[in-house]
Amino acid sequence: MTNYSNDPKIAGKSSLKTIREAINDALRAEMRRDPTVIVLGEEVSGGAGCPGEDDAYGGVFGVTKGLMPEFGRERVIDTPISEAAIIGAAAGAANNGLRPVAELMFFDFIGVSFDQIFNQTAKFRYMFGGKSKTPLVIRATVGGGWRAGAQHSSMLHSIVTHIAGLKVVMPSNAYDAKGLMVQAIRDDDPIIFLEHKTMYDNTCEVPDEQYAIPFGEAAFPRHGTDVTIVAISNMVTRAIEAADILAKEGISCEVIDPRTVSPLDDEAILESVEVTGRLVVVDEGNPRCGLASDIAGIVAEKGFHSLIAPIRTVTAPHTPVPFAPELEDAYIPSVEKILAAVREVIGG
Amino acid sequence: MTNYSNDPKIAGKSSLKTIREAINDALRAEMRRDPTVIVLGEEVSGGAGCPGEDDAYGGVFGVTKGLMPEFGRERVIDTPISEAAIIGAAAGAANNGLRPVAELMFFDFIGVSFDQIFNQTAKFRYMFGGKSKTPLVIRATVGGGWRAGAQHSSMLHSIVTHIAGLKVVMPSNAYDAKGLMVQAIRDDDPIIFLEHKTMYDNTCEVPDEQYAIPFGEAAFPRHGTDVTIVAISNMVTRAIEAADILAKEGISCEVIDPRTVSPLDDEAILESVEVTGRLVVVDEGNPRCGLASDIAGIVAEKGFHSLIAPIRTVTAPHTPVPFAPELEDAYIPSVEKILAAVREVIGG
Amino acid sequence: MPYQKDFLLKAYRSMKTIREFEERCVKEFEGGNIPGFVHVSNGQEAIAVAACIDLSDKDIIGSTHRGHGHCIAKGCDIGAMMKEIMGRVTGLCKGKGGSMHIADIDKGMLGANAIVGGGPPLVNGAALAAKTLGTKNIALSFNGDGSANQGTVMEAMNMAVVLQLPHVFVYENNGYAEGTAANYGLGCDSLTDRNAGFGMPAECIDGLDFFVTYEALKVATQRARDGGGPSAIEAMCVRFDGHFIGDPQLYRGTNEIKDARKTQDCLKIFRQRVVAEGWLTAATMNAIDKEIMVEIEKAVADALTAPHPDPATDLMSDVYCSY
Amino acid sequence: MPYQKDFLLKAYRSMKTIREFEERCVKEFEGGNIPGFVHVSNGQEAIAVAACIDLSDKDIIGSTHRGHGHCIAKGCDIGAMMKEIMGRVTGLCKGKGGSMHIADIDKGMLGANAIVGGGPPLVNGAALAAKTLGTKNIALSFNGDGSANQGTVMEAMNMAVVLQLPHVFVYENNGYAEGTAANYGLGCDSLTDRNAGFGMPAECIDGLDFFVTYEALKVATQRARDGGGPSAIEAMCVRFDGHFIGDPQLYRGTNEIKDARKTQDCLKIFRQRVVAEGWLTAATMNAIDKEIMVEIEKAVADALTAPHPDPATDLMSDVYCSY
Ligand SMILES: Cc1ncc(C[n+]2csc(CCOP(=O)(O)OP(=O)(O)O)c2C)c(N)n1
Ligand SMILES: Cc1ncc(C[n+]2csc(CCOP(=O)(O)OP(=O)(O)O)c2C)c(N)n1
Ligand SMILES: [Mg+2]
Ligand SMILES: [Mg+2]
Repeated sequence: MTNYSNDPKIAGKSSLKTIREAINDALRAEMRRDPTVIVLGEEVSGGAGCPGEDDAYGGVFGVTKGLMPEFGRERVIDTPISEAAIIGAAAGAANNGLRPVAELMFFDFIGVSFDQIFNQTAKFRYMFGGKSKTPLVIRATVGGGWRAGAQHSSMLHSIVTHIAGLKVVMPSNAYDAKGLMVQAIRDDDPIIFLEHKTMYDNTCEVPDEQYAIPFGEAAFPRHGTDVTIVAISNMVTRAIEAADILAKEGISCEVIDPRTVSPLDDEAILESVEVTGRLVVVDEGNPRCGLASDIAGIVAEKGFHSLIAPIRTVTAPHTPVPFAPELEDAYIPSVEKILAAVREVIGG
Repeated sequence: MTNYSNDPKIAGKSSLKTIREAINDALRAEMRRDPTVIVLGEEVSGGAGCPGEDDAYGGVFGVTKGLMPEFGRERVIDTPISEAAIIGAAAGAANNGLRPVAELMFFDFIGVSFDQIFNQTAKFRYMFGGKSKTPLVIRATVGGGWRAGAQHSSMLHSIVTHIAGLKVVMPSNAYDAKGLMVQAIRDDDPIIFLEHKTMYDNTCEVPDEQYAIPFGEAAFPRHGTDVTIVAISNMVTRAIEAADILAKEGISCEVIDPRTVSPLDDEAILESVEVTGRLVVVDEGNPRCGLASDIAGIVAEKGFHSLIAPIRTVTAPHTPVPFAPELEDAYIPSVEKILAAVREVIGG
Repeated sequence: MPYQKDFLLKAYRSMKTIREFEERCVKEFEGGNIPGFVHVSNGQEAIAVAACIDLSDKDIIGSTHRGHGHCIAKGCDIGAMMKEIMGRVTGLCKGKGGSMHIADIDKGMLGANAIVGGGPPLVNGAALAAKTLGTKNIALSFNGDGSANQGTVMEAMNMAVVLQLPHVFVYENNGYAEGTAANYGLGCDSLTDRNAGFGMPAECIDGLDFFVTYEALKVATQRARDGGGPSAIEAMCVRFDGHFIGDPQLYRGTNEIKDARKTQDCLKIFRQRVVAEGWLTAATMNAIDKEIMVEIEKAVADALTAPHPDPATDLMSDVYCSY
Repeated sequence: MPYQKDFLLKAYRSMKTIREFEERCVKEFEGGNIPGFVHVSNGQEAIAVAACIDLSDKDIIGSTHRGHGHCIAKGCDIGAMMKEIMGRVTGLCKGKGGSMHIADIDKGMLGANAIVGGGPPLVNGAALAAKTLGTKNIALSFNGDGSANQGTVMEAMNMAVVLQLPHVFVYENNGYAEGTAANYGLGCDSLTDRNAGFGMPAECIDGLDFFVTYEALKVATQRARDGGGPSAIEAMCVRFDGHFIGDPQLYRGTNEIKDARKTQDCLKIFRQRVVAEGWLTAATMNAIDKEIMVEIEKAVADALTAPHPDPATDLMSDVYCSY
């Protein structure tokens, strides 16, 4: 559990909040501020049509809890299990005056809704010659660690990063989660907002006020001069842990958390590599055509002359996510693997 | 229009064939050989239920023409417009004794069928602990050049390359197309077989007999020592053209056509870079988390010490595919851009 | 006279404009002036016009790959349309969309859609926005007999009922999906019965008869506007041309198209009716025909000389509002 | 006696095994011995067993996230199942699948499916293989009231009709999809009417009554086997537990579950009927109960001591046949 926030600029009142609470905060305050913000998805409230309590779930991870009681079912909309129709409804509404926040529950469900995401939502503006905007946030949980198996544990951020027209946001801590969600809702482009399911209870100091963190600006949870470690989402915590261990051995790591992978703050990465000459990229996603090799490729192209050692990527293997705990733990990049990669690039 | 085939080993009778004919050949002969091979998709025959001629299309690009008259509607199955159901039917049948070749018509339609591809087909074997096999070929056209706009011109091979459990095949000429299709049908894993829509009429010598080209073995349409150019699908033709121009200037390019991008023959690439020290990767796909940066990343990691210049990737920009011919032509990597990239790495 | 003269003139003009626009597209395509895949909608004009004639620019339609007619019926400028279809920078979408992705948000035209079944989920969204914002606007999607079998369309129907969205689902049943018969692709005997099963009022009508179609649409549209939720209308019609321009259409019956053009032409049926009823004269309509020919001639001439996009500025723009 | 004694014993044993297996899963989950998300099916045993009892190993079923009952009904070994659910290498899927992806191809069990609506398209494929190969085998998919709204399911229904596939669609309507009422998610008044709209025989039956369910399934299965194409059966039933183990179920009515366990328990209903009819004695069934408890005890004990997978060998294997 990380307690770190990256470069937080906290003024005024703040309190220790979980990522779950931070996102809920952001949603609630934006919904209060702007009546065109709506939330829709399966169980975002829960209990629709049921004999028992309303707002029974507030999202299966509880992130949207309490929104329905405050804003009503007209703005917090439980839907049938029809992900394509959910995304379509959100995108069509976004083109017509609303700012929907649609939930996909598990990002693994892009499979049944991918056309609406990549062929419709992402391409509207371009196909229409710039004459439309689609201010839409698609929230979803990603990642392993819950022993949820192959169809509920994927990352898949690399797939949406590939798609022009989408922005992809992956917070690593509560402070960023709030600020990035505020920006996502206010942003005029379609946003994929990915929450790692193992991180919801992670806490840090989060300001009470609303604040927006601009996209495409990396955070530097650790500064260092020997090796640059780029890590994303839940991997940031592990990268920090590795960096702190290495610091004791006299190896100075710069940990970069891009926070948004599209747009990507490649300048921050390139500048850091200029100093360190060494790059390790850590990502829970699969390796082929993934974010880690994407960043490696960018640096091999634009930062080649800074490099003094091979780039190392630390990713999941080229396999689906296994169910058994031992296998899943071996699947997800560990602190040990990050340590080994750093030592390798230091050595080599 | 390329007339090249890469390392063809032609013994016995052969004739000049288009890629369309070569794939048709492969399908027909495999269907004759093996009664469990079936073809299904929209308009794979055409004319179902209509008053006029049967086999009216034979696929919208005519690739499956003539199969229905020979094998009947029981084995060449026209379907409703339900891509998820098409892939599902093929995958379920593959698990139960058939070897289906399913057509997606345009690979852009993975959007409406992606779950069946990546969560079902690709993961069966792993989730079931190795106790199943899914010998399935998904054929689809990819790429621009037809002025078909944003929703009918994408490449998207990088997305399926990201998915563990799939193999991704992208022939660049008729000789390879036939041999790779034969292998695809005989292979016990699910195959994504991507045909670039501008290449169907490209011809080369193709043997009459059936032959299988193993996956994961790159071809070398040009041998050289100064720069390694890795190109895929339709880009191979352009890379060869560039290489031939550069040869006249005294720049010796090795052109590598991986033919299958998953599995990828990274050894071939690494060995070549060991000699040349320079790498240019050419791909019509989008740049972020795409095949070009994937290959760049692999070489930056495993072949770093061979490199004497920055890697250069030549890809489409981070935009959807535009409709207007001028824009589309500028979108697709050109021979000029390949030339410029090679000159850059030679210079720098 | 049950219809205002202006209304009849507008209906006729709109239908005839579609007809001539489409026929001209075929010519220009064959002449090499239009790139890409083009699907024309001649023969189906009555449905497009009947569906859109009463809609405002704030009412939203979602279209299909066969979208020209819907655009024209919704009031898009045919000059800007022709430029778009020819890929010019002054086209409706700066030449980036083309025939299969033509759109005009200002006119409430949310886009053709090259993905079969891509539209209805989006049109639900437009309807949801109208409902949430309380605007009383409605939304309408065009669908085909073929697209009816796409899961996205069926999901959209169910969701429209669940959320009681002001969404009219129009199914243009022209008997074909590319070269596949509608009654092959549709497993059911009646698409309308299947639609009704989703829990919305559903009707099957003669889409060649403008007036029948208009009356059915009027009821469905009003229901949506009054908060009565979605409806489905299946309008039977005929596709006069190939699936795409250049389609050899081997799958059609001998003389099928020739006969249809004679006896199943919605424009002829309209003219016969209004003349027989004494609502409009042939001369009036002939005069409109002439005007339309001039307009289309001008649209084509303008488009042919319109500037092309410039890759340096136009390729990379319009992907994001900001990035 | 309209049923053979062996048949009745088999039915009872199978249902009771499911009940006890599921109740034990809850306990083991709560005891920390089962990782992940687990969805149990107690309360719905009659449907699983009625659907599968006459099927051979060559007949294929496709299941859902709530798949344990279907596995047991189809003849999967409960020892190997418990090992799988506990993530052991000797489990049905070497511990790689888990509860949500449990499968047993040898038994014709094509897998649970953690994607709602993921199964029916695949089951069409199994049916297509049977049809193409002329095996006379059939295929059967389990669906929920919630999954009925997934586009993939509706596409699969239409395609099954078009290709006349031997596929029986079973809808277990337990009134809920997670915490959403079935009659909220389904816009229509009757799922069965909607299913019928697809052009297949459709029926709604009391899924708490094993015999009613069995007779309906028998007709549908025979129809499929005889080349008569697909059918849809909606079986009304009750979910005794939460959506997943640990679900606080705030959305359910006061005493709803308690009452259901009393008056809507398919096992009790079965026992009452067979005793009343004089087909089986309580003593016989009580004896079976004891045997089952022993078997389950053994399954759990074996699973708890079964070996774990080894990342060194098991993480990277089974992705491809060859790569
Ligand atoms: C998802 C998807 N599948 C297939 C196609 C190819 N395609 C384009 S139009 C069409 C037929 C559509 O038939 P219908 O809905 O009846 O419309 P019509 O062409 O008759 O207007 C097909 C199969 C596509 N564009 N998108
Ligand atoms: C595509 C997809 N969407 C959503 C979910 C989350 N989910 C799992 S089960 C379920 C409810 C399914 O309801 P129903 O079909 O009635 O089956 P039941 O749980 O009642 O057995 C949902 C929404 C999922 N697993 N997959
Ligand atoms: Mg049609
Ligand atoms: Mg249910």
